[in-house]
Amino acid sequence: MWQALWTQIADLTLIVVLLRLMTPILLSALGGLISDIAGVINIGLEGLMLLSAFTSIAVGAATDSWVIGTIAGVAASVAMCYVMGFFSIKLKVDIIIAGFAVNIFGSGFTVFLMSKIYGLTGNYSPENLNPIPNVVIPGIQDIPVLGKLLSGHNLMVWISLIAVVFCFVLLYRTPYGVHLRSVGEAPAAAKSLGIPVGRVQYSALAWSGVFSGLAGAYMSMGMTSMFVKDMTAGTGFLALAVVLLGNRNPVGIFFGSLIFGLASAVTTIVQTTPGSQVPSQFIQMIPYVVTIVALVIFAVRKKRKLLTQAS
Amino acid sequence: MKTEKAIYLELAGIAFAIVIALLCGFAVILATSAEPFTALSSLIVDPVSNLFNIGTILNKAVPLIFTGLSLAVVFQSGVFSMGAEGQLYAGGFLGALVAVNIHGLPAWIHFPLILVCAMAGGALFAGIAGWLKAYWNANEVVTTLMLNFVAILATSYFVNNVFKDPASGGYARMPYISPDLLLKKPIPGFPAHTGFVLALLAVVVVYLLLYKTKVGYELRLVGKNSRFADYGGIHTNRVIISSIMIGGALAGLAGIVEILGVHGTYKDNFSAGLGFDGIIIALLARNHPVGVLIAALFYAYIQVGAQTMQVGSDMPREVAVIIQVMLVLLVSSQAIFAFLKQKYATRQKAVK
Amino acid sequence: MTILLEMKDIHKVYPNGTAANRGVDLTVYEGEIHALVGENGAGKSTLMKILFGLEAPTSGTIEYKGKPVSFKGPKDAIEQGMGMVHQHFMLAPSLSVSENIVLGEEPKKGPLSMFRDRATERRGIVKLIETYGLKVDPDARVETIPVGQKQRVEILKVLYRGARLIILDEPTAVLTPQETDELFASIKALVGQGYTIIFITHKLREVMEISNRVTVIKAGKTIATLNTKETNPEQISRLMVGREVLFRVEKQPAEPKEPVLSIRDLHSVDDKGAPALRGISLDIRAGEVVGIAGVEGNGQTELVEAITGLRRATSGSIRYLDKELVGKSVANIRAMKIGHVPEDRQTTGASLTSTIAENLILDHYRNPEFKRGPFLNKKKIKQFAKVMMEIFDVRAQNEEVLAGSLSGGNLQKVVIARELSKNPKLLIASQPTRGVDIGAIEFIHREIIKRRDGGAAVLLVSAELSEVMALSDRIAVIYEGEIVAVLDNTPELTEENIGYYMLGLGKKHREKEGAAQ
Amino acid sequence: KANNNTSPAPGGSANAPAGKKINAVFYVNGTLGDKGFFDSAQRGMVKAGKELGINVKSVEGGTNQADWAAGLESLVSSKKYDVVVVGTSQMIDIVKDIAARYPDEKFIFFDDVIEGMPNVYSMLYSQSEGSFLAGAFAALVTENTELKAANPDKVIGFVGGMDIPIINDFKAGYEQGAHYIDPGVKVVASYIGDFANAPKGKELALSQFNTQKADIVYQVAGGAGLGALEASKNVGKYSIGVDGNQNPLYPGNVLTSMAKNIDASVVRALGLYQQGTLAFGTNEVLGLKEGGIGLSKDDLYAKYVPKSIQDKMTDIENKLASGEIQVKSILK
Ligand SMILES: Nc1ncnc2c1ncn2[C@@H]1O[C@H](COP(=O)(O)OP(=O)(O)OP(=O)(O)O)[C@@H](O)[C@H]1O
Ligand SMILES: Nc1ncnc2c1ncn2[C@@H]1O[C@H](COP(=O)(O)OP(=O)(O)OP(=O)(O)O)[C@@H](O)[C@H]1O
Ligand SMILES: [Mg+2]
Ligand SMILES: [Mg+2]
Repeated sequence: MWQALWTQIADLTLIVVLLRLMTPILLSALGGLISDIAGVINIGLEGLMLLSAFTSIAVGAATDSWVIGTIAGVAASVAMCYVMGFFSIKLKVDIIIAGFAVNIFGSGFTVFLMSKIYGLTGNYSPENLNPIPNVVIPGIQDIPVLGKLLSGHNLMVWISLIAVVFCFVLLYRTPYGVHLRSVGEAPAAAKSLGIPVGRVQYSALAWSGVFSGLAGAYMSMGMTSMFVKDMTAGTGFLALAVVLLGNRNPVGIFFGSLIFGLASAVTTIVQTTPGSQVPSQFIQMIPYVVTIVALVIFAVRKKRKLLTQAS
Repeated sequence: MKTEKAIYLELAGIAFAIVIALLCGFAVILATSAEPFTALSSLIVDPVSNLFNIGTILNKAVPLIFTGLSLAVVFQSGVFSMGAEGQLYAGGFLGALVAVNIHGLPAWIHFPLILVCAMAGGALFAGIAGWLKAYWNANEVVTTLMLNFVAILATSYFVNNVFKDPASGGYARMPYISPDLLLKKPIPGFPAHTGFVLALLAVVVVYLLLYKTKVGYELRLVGKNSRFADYGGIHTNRVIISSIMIGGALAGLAGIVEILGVHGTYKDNFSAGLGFDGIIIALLARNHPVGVLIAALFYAYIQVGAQTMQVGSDMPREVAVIIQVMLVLLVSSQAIFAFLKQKYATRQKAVK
Repeated sequence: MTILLEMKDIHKVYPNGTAANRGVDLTVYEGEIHALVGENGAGKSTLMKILFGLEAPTSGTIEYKGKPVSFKGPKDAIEQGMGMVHQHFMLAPSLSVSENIVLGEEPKKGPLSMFRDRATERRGIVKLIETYGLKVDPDARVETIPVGQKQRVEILKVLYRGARLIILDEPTAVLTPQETDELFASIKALVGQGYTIIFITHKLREVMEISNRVTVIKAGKTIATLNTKETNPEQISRLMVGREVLFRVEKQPAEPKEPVLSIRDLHSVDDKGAPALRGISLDIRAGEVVGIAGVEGNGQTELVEAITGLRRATSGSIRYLDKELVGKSVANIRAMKIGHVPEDRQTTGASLTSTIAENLILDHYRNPEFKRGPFLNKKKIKQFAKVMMEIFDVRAQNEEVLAGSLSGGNLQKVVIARELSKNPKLLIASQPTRGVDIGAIEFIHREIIKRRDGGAAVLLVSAELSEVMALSDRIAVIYEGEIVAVLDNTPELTEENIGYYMLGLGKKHREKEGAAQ
Repeated sequence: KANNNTSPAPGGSANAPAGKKINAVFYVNGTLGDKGFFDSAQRGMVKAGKELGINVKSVEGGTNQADWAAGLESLVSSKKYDVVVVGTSQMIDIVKDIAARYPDEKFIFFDDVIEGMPNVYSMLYSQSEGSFLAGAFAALVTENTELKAANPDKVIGFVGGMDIPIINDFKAGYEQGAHYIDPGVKVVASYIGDFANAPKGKELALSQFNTQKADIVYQVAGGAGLGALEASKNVGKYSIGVDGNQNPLYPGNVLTSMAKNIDASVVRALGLYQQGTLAFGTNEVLGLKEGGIGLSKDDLYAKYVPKSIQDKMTDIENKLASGEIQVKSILK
């Protein structure tokens, strides 16, 4: 087991797997981040991803274009967010209830659509889908280490990394970002300066729709080429955990996703290594336990930092 | 006198919300069904049209009441735990172990022992998250979400490997619990089991605990203003841990009551999200125990309605679920209540 | 003088049914400082929120610059040149000072003006700060700066938006006298430049000092508008409260007895871990009031917290009667008949979302007297709360009302009632009258003296030097975590005398080795 | 080996009311599309509706096990349906209880055995037998030299939904089949943890292919397992589908599928019921011989599977059918 792990670290397979696994979590966590920062934490990431995963592959297959498919998936997810905003901001439904509702809806509605459109119930895998491409960098591709490190990843992997930078700039370098932060932290203050609190919150939800839409599209058209009922299988909740683990900022979230992705990648390797005596359930626990440990280490370090600053 | 009016207003608000919700649901039904009236009546009337369905509603409400109470307690102390699901497994598992593996005790000792062990299992498991929060400052949302996975996977391992009934076939379960330990169905032809009585009892106990005891006072105070509680000499950390553990005990009860009332033994993966439904119940109830009772019955009612609608009409499961979601959303709309209150207040003013 | 603003017959009913304004008239001239006074809960803030577009009036008209206006939101008011400094800070704590100031009107750059122009922003703010002499660090996060500076940020926010009519809702409630003086200087400068100011305060001294005219509101109605020069504090307070208010605290000379509290060489650190108390030694005896004077931030807060167990002492001792307090838990300390009125009633002194009764029993719920078997004795608690509300004149419908819906003065009375209800042998009162109306101030002062005369030891901490001088028998001056002087409060003692020590210019130790007379 | 070990139903009473259109309902103890065999049964219902001219309806009970007893009973007690189709071992106790209390209602039970109930007919598919075939097939593939993507390493993969007995029964059969061909074949088994997470199914299969040198993977993970099939296509290796014929999903990569022919058996049972000859009170184990299970041998199979393997498989199938090879199920 250790040897298998080591060889895969050495030949960079681990990194490749890590990047693949981390992308959907990173993207939807960024979505969760923006809504959380604006004080409308979005528990519905899971439902949004499902909605987008289905819409994007359906449209992508029909138009034979992953671009249009992805755009459609994102649009569906954003539209859902506006509905969620209507209920939570306008009708003052508790944002958590609204989020759970979106999850239930996303799971049910995608199956409903699938059966209405294709007469299928469980899964949909279009025959010649044109999926989100992998980016092969011509020059670098053949260089031993660098090639594997940089070339051949899915486009969405790069988009997710760019999204981290994008969110950072959005939150800290644009006026809108300051509005988002103020609305989440001190809505009365923002309101007193004429910032339309409701509208900013709508837009924050919409952003979470954009990112979970991208995550969903990646799951059905990048990681796989199919839609399977409930295929997100809890990714949205993990993303939520990553938002908090990452201390509510884009860079932290990047590292949070990295930790989680790494734990998942290691789990994959351990799970496929023959002769492991550890029961599968305990291996599957690894990412969750690692997350808790990371959280505790993080909290302790924060505390210690405060103390060392003092003396 | 004033509170009485407030209650009437609240009730009026609920009625109003339900009417709107039904109108919306009706619109969806009209759009998707060839037999809208049958569909509507099978959604609204069927669940209460016979004893069987009413009993089913009660049975469904029972675990929701427990998980709802569990989360109401935790939320009242200002902790946003999502961990009822895992605690339910942990508690149910321990309770079932005691039920299955201890023999020869008279039922009147054995049964309470099972409940106590289930509560202990839930509470101890919840205690991990409480301890992490209180002493390591680890965000409870993250820890409880992660610990849910840990509990589900660990119990799954044990029931599949260590405590499996060899006769359980394709899906692992423990050996069946002796019938005299199970919750009875006292009324012939009425499927409700006595777990509902336990749930009512729990509502009363939690109500008393929260609003009439020292512990409840401290717990709510910490939730409302922990700095004030600190200033008043309350050990906030201890209170937080105990509230999470009380919540865990209630979640454990949810698990064991479901096992003793419905499943007859511990089955792998038996909960299917009861702990998460509890979050919705607690929020709908604004964390009040009596509200939890009402919200759980309402939630169970519309869940059974979704099922009877599927049986009694041409509506597919998914549409039924969507209508169910709409009902929940509209009934929890604060804006509708505020609107009514304002109307009322301005009218009062005008009268003066 | 031209009329800038005219509000006529304003009514406001809040959604919960509270009638906060029931016919208020207010006329403000261009270029004046117009003071608005009234008891807690009279409806001042509500009126200003209506003016600023934050609340919609139930009825009434507003004319501004001769034209009727109706603002849909603060944005409209800001566009019309109004600015408001709110009673409670309206700041986002994790944002920087400059981010807070420019919020909503950020300088922009880049394609489609997408990005913040932080250079311009900084320059603008530095200039603003210089122009008005309101010193703050533009890059500091708001949560890290002291209250005085926060107030400056609030004013800078208003100035940044180029407001000509500035509403200041109790800006001095949390300021030290020095800060107040600085603020007044700025306000006067602003008026000199043609700005108009509406100024809400409970301190009539400030009204007299700075305003041109004053409007008195009582129970949601305008009682009178007077020229400041033609009136006096007595008249204003009579209009406000409806009776005579004594500005002097009536008290007999103290008859101090045995020491109740002896602090020796006490050290402690602040929240960031920096030393805050550096060897405090102080005695307080039964039957005397010892006032702590000092510029805020010199260790007052930490001293009070150390005594009450909320903060760990790094060394030294605090003896209370015969017991050592250092190392004891808050619960233990509170159980020893030590009352503590904390400086911030909103966050520490009360739970706003709990009922008055729940706030009142904070010490008593553990008491067997208030229990019945395993349960709290609801009837007893209710009765107790009723009695307390009666004695301390807490004005609310009943004891089930949420503390958060009380006005500042009434909330403070609840806190005082709770802390005095345990018959403390030692009462620690921090800013006991902050933001409280004159009627309530009179009442609270009288209660404190009553306790002293009953044999309690009182430690008073107040940013209000006049309050310290009015109540204390001895005054300990704190500077950078040390007691630099302990002065007897004789009639000869002046504010200047104390100020000398407060600024750290001299030391006068009397209690170093327990040599308290 | 149809072991009609229970005495025949008393008087064959169990039959359709003549002249009236039959109402049949399928109670899904889960949701459709969750695991392949519900869909397969559902296909059977639809087909029966069309071909036999009976009224069919499906009701999904949802994934909460606690709902199933009440859900099924509400169908039965409504008296709207002549016959109820229901399956999986999770429903055995519930069906037994309800069948006893509603002796006039008829039940067709699939995927496990219910004995001793005069109004229940049950059909069990020998999944271990089918998986034995899959295992033998995989072992033949990994050692094959004609198939381009087969490597010399004797490693085959198994991707399961969850580490639970029903899935492990597939795994046990698979291992027996592989070792029947060559005891030296190594079986790498991984579990996804649910039946929905297709990306994870894919990731596990990829890892088995890429780093464990497996060249063929057998998926038993419902929807999640489709990811494993896709992985075989992405890396140009092979896979074996499950539950129905999944060969057309990735032709040339999904070489065959272990199909449980629930649909056909449901149609058959309903047809017999319509004719009045379904033997309630009995049960049948539908193995290879009875057509209950088997490898999908369609055109794609003929096209992509080397002749040598095809022949060998036919040989093994014969031995299984004749009872020469006995497969041990871990469930019995
Ligand atoms: N948002 C609100 N909803 C309901 N009632 C409110 C609200 N805000 C204020 N009130 C009530 O309206 C009345 C007037 O409040 P207001 O804040 O205007 O008083 P104030 O004169 O500013 O008092 P203070 O001097 O204490 O600041 C009070 O009784 C208060 O409790
Ligand atoms: N919805 C509400 N219902 C009841 N009261 C409210 C509501 N919203 C706000 N209030 C409270 O009403 C109070 C207004 O009264 P007031 O201004 O007299 O008190 P305050 O702001 O605490 O005064 P002070 O600054 O003098 O302490 C505020 O404290 C506010 O918290
Ligand atoms: Mg005010
Ligand atoms: Mg090979």
